[in-house]
Amino acid sequence: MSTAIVFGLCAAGAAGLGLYGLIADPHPLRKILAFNVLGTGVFLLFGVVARRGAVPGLGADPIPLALVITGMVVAFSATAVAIALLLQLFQATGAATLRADASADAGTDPADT
Amino acid sequence: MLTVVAVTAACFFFLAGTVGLLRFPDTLTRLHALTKADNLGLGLVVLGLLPYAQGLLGSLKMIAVWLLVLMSSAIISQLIASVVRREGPQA
Amino acid sequence: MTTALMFDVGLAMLIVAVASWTTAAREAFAAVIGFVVYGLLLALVWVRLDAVDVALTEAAIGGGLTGTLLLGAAARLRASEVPASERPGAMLRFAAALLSAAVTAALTTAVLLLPDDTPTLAQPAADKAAATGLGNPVTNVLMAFRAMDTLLEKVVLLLALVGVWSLAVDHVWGGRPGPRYPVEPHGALAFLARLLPPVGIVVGIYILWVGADHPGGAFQGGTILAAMWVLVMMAGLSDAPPVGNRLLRLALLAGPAVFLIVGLGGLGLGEAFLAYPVAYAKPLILAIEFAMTLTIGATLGLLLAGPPKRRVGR
Amino acid sequence: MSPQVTTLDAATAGGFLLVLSVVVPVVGVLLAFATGGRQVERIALMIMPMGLAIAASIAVAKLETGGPLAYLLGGWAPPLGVALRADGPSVVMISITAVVICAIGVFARADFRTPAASVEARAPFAFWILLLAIWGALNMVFLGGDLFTLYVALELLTFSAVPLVSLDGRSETLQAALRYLLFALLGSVLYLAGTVLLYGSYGTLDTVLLAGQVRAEPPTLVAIALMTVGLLAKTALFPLHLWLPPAHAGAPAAASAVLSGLVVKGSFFLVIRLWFDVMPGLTGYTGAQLLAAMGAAAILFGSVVALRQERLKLLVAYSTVAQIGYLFLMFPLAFSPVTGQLQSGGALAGGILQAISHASAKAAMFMSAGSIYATLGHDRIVGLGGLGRVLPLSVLAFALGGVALIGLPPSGAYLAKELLLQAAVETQQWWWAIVVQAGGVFTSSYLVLVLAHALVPAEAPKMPVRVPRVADAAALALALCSLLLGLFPWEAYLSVPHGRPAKTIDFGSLADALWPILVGGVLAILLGRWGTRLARVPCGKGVAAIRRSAFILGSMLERVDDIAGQWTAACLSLLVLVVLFGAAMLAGR
Repeated sequence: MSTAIVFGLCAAGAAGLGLYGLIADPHPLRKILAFNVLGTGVFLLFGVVARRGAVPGLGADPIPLALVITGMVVAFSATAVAIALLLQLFQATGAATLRADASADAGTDPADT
Repeated sequence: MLTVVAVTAACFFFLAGTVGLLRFPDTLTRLHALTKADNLGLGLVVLGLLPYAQGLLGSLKMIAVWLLVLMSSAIISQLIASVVRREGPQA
Repeated sequence: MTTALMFDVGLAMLIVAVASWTTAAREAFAAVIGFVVYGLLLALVWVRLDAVDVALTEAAIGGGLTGTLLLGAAARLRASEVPASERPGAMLRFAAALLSAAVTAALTTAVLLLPDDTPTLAQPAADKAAATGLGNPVTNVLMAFRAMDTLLEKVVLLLALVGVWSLAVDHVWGGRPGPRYPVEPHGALAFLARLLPPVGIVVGIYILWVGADHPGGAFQGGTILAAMWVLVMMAGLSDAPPVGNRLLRLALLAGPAVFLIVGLGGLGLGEAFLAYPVAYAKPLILAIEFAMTLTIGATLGLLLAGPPKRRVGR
Repeated sequence: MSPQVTTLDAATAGGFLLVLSVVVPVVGVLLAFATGGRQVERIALMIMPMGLAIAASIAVAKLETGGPLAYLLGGWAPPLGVALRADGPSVVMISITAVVICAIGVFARADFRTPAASVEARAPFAFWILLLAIWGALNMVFLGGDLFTLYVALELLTFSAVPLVSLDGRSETLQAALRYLLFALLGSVLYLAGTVLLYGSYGTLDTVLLAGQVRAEPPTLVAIALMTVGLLAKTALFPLHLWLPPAHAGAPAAASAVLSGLVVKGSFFLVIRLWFDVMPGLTGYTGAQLLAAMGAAAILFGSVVALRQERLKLLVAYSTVAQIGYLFLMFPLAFSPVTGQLQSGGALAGGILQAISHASAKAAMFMSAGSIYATLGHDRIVGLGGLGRVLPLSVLAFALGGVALIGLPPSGAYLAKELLLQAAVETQQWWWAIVVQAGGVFTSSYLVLVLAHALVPAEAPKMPVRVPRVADAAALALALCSLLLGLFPWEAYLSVPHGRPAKTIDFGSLADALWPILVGGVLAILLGRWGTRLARVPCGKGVAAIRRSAFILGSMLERVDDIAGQWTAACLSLLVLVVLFGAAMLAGR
């Protein structure tokens, strides 16, 4: 047992929980939240790999850490876009759902509605 | 020695604050428990760790952290309390 | 088992518990609060993994920005109920749990079976650090070895903003994002919004500055600047700028633009795209980071504010 | 794709062109964002010829160098740094991307013009910036030599594509965009999880370095399974296609053309990178068969559901689902049982050719569908009567695009089909030969369906809007490009046997080419929605029974497709696929 292994298990667990939420929770906001939990789990794996790659003088391999920082920024951008879409959808329809019923009308021309 | 005493005392305050948060009946009393205990707790942690700070700058930074937390927690409590007063104590 | 390891195990268990609670919580609001706690605990994990740079980023993003975004959304979506018919049935949920557990198991196995003589680039990265003169190895990777990722990431951030803006209604295009917050001149929030920003701006720039040699950097600093800006906007002390504002556009571009110019300069001077001349590496990188901090602060603030909603001049 | 490993620590001549192909569109994005207003369109249209010239120069440089082009960003060699590399397939993809983007640019000028009265308008501002960003991101995807840089490029691609879907702000498109974004994010997280496992195992993410080191160990296999499925989710391979039809059908015409023609090719190309270049020996026989089986299912479901659509844009979108499936048929055909590896031979060349044919033809078809929609004010297929006289150019572009995709000589799809069939014979996998032929037949069936409606004489429909001729010309040019792709000398870029396209069009090959159209016509009659038109045609009892059973079969397939299109079901199939791919590779170890 080492720090890296403990947090490696923790990361895998968090990723699984996020995955479950993303699949099973019907509310899009909760899906976005679950995506973030899933994402942090995966990011944590980078930390674990970095920690395993420590050398004398450096507590962790800096490459995966840099990748994580980039990844976090990308994930945040994704969250911001998703939330904006969701709020706009709610404003337009009064409901926040991903259910496909409405999508059958995609491509509907405004002329016949 | 100072460190051990201060940090132990801090732990006690944090614990008390958390118990208060969980056990008190409404928002205002919970707020009371949390802010009092945490401000004091964090102050004691800072006090306890001061001997280990790297030079004067390091200790100043730690004290600055404490002051910032004091300020923000005071104002946030104000905000929460004012919301409670406006909307009535529901939770 | 040492004390440190016991702490790690406790922390890991706490994190999984908070994550479960966040997933299971009935109310969206509670789930978001759980997520913020989760983010702050993760920042602790990153410290334990000797990754203070990432810890700062995680605290700023996971606990701070994402939390703020989600909280705002949860508050506005309070009225939205998902009909019970949309909740997947018990069988489907069981299948989802089973398959998620399978993925967790696969990841766990993979992590446990990673080779013992861990491959690492820490040594080469440390050896080549002299080329930039920076003491923070993570900044070195972000700004030199893998500068392309960082440049693209800044473009991603800009495109995310274009995406958010593109959701506006046509006739308010060019207007100000978000609602106009009412001012309470003697309110506690307004007091905080007057008191904190000077301190925050100093701290933000300090974090950017030390990022060259110590944990910190453009993103972490920029996040603090963004937080200060959002605070001032929410207290109603200043309004969000109209998205058509030319100066604002330039601020949103400064980071990637300076980065690109320096990069193309490297190409023009015969070295390579994104190569820095050794003598000027550190000042060039700091210049890029300074521009990026400004851009990040502005972009993040506007991402939180949302698409334009109000026409200018009303 | 190139078995010879290039020297890692040196850039080749012309390598800076690779940088330019990514940087120039990005510079365009920044300039357009800064200046705003009317300039946005002008900047985009200025960048386009430059990008086209860069793509052409890369193609020439590749021809002169012979081997792959390479560039080291910042002068840092992998594994520490990031390299850009261009082999044959990437050069081909970059070139077609440049051509299609430019055609879309010409087409979109009418739709995304800043109105004279306003300083800056929302839709044009967003569209031109997003279009340039997509271009830069795609070039990066085709050139990137590092799996994490590729991840960032893929995210840039997604973030530029999603807002295009909801550009007109209708609530259905908002929902489609959100669904697209969330599913794509799930895919990219899985991809990211794979990269971290690979880095943890080998200490590098460089594709060439990895190719030399990968071993069939559990972490690596888990990584490939996660990354493959993540990329498939972004490519919308059946059954992971839930987001594609509403998104592609709901977007404005020019945006649909980019999304369907180009954006899905980005993640598709990364699957090729991963399977052919990084770990050709690890994916194994079963994995390749599984991939192609999904492709076959996509062809069946996508085509049948396409035939049952009432609207032209949805029909075209569902046909994209089918043709994405077709792209994956090459994987088992490239598998060599002798070496146990995927070989970069004729099958790969066929797959790439099919991808670029689809990119140009499908973009042309979406553009003409857009013109039809704009002119008629609707796109109901049964209401297309008389269109042949009103919009001859749009209908012609649609027809030529369709003909190019069916695989009539000398189209690129024809050459692709020949190569795939030949590979099927060589590797003795006759079942994939049947599926390849079926793909062509289904494509012709919906072409017949649409043309039969459009060419029927009817009173001329009213035309509220007139589409500018130049827009139709752009669509027609793309369709022609796809139709003539087979004549291009591909040998320098892809492993196409010499002299293949020179085959003369004799009587036999014409018959070869025509029978799919006939069978397709029969399928269209059996499975299509004809409104009342066909019901009036008298027919015998046996024929009626066949038609009824075909109808029942069609509605059953549509029902299954509906279920697969639910969020939970799609996510579950995604995870099942992760498990299946993992198990297939573990078993084949």
